[in-house]
Amino acid sequence: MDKILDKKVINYGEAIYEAITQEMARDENIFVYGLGVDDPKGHYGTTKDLHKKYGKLRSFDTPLSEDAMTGIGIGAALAGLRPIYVHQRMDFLLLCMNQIVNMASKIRYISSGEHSVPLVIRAAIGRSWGQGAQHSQALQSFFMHIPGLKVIAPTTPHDVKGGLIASIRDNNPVIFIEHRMLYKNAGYVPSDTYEIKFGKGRVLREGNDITIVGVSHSVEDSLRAADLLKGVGVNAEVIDPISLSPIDNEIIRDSVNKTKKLLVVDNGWMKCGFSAEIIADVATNCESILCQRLGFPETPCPTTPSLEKHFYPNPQNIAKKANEMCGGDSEWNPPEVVQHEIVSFKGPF
Amino acid sequence: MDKILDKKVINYGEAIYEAITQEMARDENIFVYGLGVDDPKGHYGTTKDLHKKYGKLRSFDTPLSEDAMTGIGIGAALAGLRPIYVHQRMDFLLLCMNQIVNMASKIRYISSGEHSVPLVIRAAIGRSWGQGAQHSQALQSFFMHIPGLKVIAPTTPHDVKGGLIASIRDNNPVIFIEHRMLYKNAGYVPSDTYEIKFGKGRVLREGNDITIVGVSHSVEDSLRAADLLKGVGVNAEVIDPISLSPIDNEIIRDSVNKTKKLLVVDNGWMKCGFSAEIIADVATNCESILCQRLGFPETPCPTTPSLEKHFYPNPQNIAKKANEMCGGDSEWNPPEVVQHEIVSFKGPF
Amino acid sequence: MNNLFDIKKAYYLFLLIRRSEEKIIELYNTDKIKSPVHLSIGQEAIAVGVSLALSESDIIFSNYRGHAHFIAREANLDKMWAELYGKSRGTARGKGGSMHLNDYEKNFIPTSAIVSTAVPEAVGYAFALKYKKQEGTVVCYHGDGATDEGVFWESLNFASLHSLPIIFICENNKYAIYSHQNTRSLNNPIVDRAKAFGVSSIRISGNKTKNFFDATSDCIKQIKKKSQPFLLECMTTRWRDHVGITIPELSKAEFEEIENAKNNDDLVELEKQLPEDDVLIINKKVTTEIENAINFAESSNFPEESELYDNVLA
Amino acid sequence: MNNLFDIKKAYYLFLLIRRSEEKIIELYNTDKIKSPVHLSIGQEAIAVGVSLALSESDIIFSNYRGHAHFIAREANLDKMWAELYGKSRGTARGKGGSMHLNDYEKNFIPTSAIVSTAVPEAVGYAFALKYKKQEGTVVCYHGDGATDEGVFWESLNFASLHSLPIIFICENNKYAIYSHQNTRSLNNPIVDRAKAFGVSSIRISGNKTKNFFDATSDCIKQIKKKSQPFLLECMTTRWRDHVGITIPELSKAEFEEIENAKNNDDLVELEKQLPEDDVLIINKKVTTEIENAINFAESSNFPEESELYDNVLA
Ligand SMILES: Cc1ncc(C[n+]2csc(CCOP(=O)(O)OP(=O)(O)O)c2C)c(N)n1
Ligand SMILES: Cc1ncc(C[n+]2csc(CCOP(=O)(O)OP(=O)(O)O)c2C)c(N)n1
Ligand SMILES: [Mg+2]
Ligand SMILES: [Mg+2]
Repeated sequence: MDKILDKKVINYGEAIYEAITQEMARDENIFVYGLGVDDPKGHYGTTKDLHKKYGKLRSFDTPLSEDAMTGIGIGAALAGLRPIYVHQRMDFLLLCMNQIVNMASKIRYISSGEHSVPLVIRAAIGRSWGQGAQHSQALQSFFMHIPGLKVIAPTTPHDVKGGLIASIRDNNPVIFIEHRMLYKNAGYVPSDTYEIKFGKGRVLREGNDITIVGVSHSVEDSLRAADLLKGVGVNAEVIDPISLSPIDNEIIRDSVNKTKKLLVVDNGWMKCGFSAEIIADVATNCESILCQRLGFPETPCPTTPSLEKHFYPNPQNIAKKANEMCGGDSEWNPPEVVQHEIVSFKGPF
Repeated sequence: MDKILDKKVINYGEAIYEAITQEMARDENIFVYGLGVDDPKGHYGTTKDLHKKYGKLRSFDTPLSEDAMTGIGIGAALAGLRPIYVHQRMDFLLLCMNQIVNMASKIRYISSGEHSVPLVIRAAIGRSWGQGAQHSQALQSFFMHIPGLKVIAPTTPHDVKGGLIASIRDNNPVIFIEHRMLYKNAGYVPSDTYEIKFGKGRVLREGNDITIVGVSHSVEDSLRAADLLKGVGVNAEVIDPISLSPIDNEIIRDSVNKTKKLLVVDNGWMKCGFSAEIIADVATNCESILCQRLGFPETPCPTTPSLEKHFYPNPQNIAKKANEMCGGDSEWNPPEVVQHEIVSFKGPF
Repeated sequence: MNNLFDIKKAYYLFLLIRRSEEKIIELYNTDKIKSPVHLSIGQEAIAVGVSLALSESDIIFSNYRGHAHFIAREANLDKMWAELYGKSRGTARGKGGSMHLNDYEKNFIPTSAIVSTAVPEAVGYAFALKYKKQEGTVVCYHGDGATDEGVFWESLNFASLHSLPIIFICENNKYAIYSHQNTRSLNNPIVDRAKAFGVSSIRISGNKTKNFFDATSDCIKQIKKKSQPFLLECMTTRWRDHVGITIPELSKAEFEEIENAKNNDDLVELEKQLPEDDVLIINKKVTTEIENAINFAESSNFPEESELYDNVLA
Repeated sequence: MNNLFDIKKAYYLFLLIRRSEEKIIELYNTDKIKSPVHLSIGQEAIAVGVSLALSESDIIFSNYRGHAHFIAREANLDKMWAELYGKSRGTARGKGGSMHLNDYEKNFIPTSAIVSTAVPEAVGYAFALKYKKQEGTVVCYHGDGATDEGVFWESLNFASLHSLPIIFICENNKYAIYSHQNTRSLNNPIVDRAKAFGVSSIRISGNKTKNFFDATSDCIKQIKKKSQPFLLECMTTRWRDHVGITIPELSKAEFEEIENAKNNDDLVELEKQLPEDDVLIINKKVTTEIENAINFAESSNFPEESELYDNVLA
């Protein structure tokens, strides 16, 4: 799996694996731990058999003690190691908030820069197959809120590899947000190691009529919505901020100054969420921009498919909202778009 | 302390005490617990001697086990009790996030409404006397983000009494946010019990030139800023939302539709914070409003007074920013205003 | 509280659990059940033994692996199946799935999918019973993995400090997903830890319904005399994967353990102790009840879009 | 590692702590120190005894009640005082205060003001030492109240599971603020709990520097032979309020306990064992060092506004 070619098409999960294994080969201070990292499934293959390759000290399973295990990562980082702590679901980070917010984000500050905490916390957002109230939360805004943390949520295989390498090499605590509907997405990925920059977003598709900003999996749906919009003559510009903290406000401001319209498609609840922040920045820094947002409705996530489909924004309602903002026909009903990563997903979890 | 007159001037801390003792007398299912609630200081007097008055079962100290103690409150609430859990600092809620977010906010939902969780979690925001990085955080946005929670942050003695009574009687988990610089503030408070409504804000001062929205202690400073602005001919309208979730977006929208200018003075970090939410709502629902925000800079809170004074928004810089937004002289330097609750505060904590 | 072990009832409940979960396995590949299922096959004896010792006024806290606890409590099977199907006649009107079963009438509290997270709730409920001087004991099912969480020990500490009427039923199947107990703690028996936290504890080996029944009955008897917490570490074996319907990828030794457990299946032992007629009748009853439940689920509607916002706030 | 108890040094460090904190008391009402101070007066013997047993390569984790640990480690007293004053030459350039002392050179890790929160960090550091095959033992000071937190037990479990080189120094002053241990747990000694979590533990009564020294030396010796965690439950008495400089509002019995402790002050005992000349010299040295430190603090500037954003991110 380690053969280095110049480039190849691999999927998001494989790109994560590649980032980790290449970095572990480079720096023996890097270790990977978390529930099930060494189990036969290896967290969607992203940590599979690392313990066989690098030894049990460098990739190990843990007791279910998320709170302490976070502190243990911080302590190891203080001692010069570079831990990567893996979580099967972002919801489990709720057990780690004290360590992340009260400790990881503040140790550098209270030691006037003498210590730093190069800890990467990987966490996957759940969706589908009845994840429901406690396995589907997308809590990026919690971490964006806290100074002293970096937050990144790459969408493509390219960015997830470069983003993870950048996170591992960064000397700050990084919350690295994955999405389980992205693991199978394939794309071109350089075989060598490379970093993508924190604080740099990407225009994934250019357009003059409206700016659509997604985050994590909702970037995918925003791109699909842009296709739908094309069909009614609306050219949407789609932006993936990739890095959420620091965030590339400039790329969004530049775009909305051109399109004069901003639709933020959140991948979480909206109140005090990612979308609130993007809109607040634009509202305070740009003039006369029509702003709207879509995101999770103000309810926990239902398990039944009949309601789950109304819980998440989808390509059609993104397109519909954007079209309305552009003065299009409010009666327009965009055609169904297949979200292959979602319909093809079978449990059991 | 229990003599009922029609009205009287008492302070914020006394108003909290009065709400609790009156409610405890009314309903024996109410109990109060938390670190130090029965100690000689009784949490700024708000819980003082309740254990003597109502017995040790109804007001008790706990082991330092914030995570379990939250769950224990939830469990007691499921059984029909009405617990009030008291925290000396809001920062300690970071140990309780799993219980609050994964459990309290979702049990009603996953039981299709058969269960409810009438739990009140009181938490004080710290400030002054070197509270620093871990004792000064104002994390309201975390709770505003989560469906299934109510959040309230009263500013006046009147509202804190009515707000606490409303919270105790509410059948949902309520995050009740206090501020330690407010406990000594005095005001007119009815002696009887009464509730203030969730989701209803208050215009504390009317004006046509600009809308200033504060939250918790920053409402005080916003009022002081309004005084300063008066001196340069600017009439600010100051709004205290009181209830943060649900929040009275209407009262803010109505005001900004009149003033066309909105300055949100946050009492916490701004990214994905309270101020982001207020501005995002206005930006998506009102037209052509000039929006700005002030809040904590993106850093942990320093302990030294020389930097702490630059950490918090203050009446002068609120007034200055508002004046600028109203086209006033950007060179204006408002006179110093004494924040008596802050300068008079002596430690040791 | 029951002192007499009712073999017939035990067999019936055991069978109802086993056949229900086998039915889930049978149907799972049709994708009708779009919910993570954590099967109890192999572990049923605990739920059955414990439940038979309880009274109506007792309170049950369980977890994502809750089918057995739910069924053994004689909670509403129809609603459980409807919930697995995501239908509006389910225990959470389709919004909770297998990991969040509940039955208000049976004092079966909505379960949590976050490990150990309902343990303090159970203690809080027991506190409320004592506070209100109300009859009843709380039963809190949890796994061995749950004891890795700090909140578990905070909860036990509070339960012993306040002498609360609660029985922690530790279903020790030795695994948390694929992680064996030995990789999670150093040879320190859970019962010893619990004792150090002031909770009387015993380990029950053999995975036999009757033993779990006896131990639970005994705890309840003692709690009635004097309110206090207990922990029963119930040794057992899970035959299937942690989640889903597959067979776990384990080492040879571990496979043998499962084979061994299968050869000591208490369902078979219970059956042996009953007259053939009873066995036939019970089997028929079980088949019918499951069929009815599935029909109930199949014939129920999915919730409407209008229900999306229901029951978020009171 | 030191095997010989150096009374002179012990007396010096003890006195330096005692006089420093007495100076804080003296100055506190001037409001020059605008920082919550958690005094160690009465508890100094632990910090002194433990520190004397350590080597340079050992690592110290402490907490908000950290003056004694900091001074006993011979960390930078000038910087500590500047930090109390909120000055830019302080240990955190004035941004941390008394609750967040640190000294990089002395391996004195920045302390936390959230109870028990640095305990897993200490374990993680010990893990790193083992990982890197680096010499050294981690010492983790914490209070009795810290053992109420679940994370404490999660941390001990991990330390024993991985046989890490760490000594947990439990400063048991019996109180968490005003809460006596009896109101927080049911008569279950901390050492028993720690043992159940696989950590060898002993309780040390009497509050004597030498005893703490001996016990720590012994642990270090054993750790050098075989990496493993220890817990020392060090019984002690805090003479002042939890925070600030006042005398606690306690019951009569509790007052008597404090009076008793004062009559057994190990500072006095140590002094008795030294020649008068040494005592004089040490007293002078201590006075000078504290005076110098206060001058250092007084003459230092407050940080400038431009420093507000410094050191948030690397
Ligand atoms: C806090 C938390 N961490 C991790 C998980 C993922 N997870 C679900 S079940 C489980 C294993 C729990 O093991 P145990 O308590 O022994 O119960 P069992 O599944 O064996 O019945 C894990 C790790 C979770 N749901 N919650
Ligand atoms: C998580 C948390 N909860 C509560 C507090 C408030 N608090 C500060 S110190 C303390 C008492 C701790 O007692 P102990 O661990 O015995 O240490 P001691 O102060 O006696 O040295 C408490 C409750 C806190 N800082 N952190
Ligand atoms: Mg298990
Ligand atoms: Mg103590």
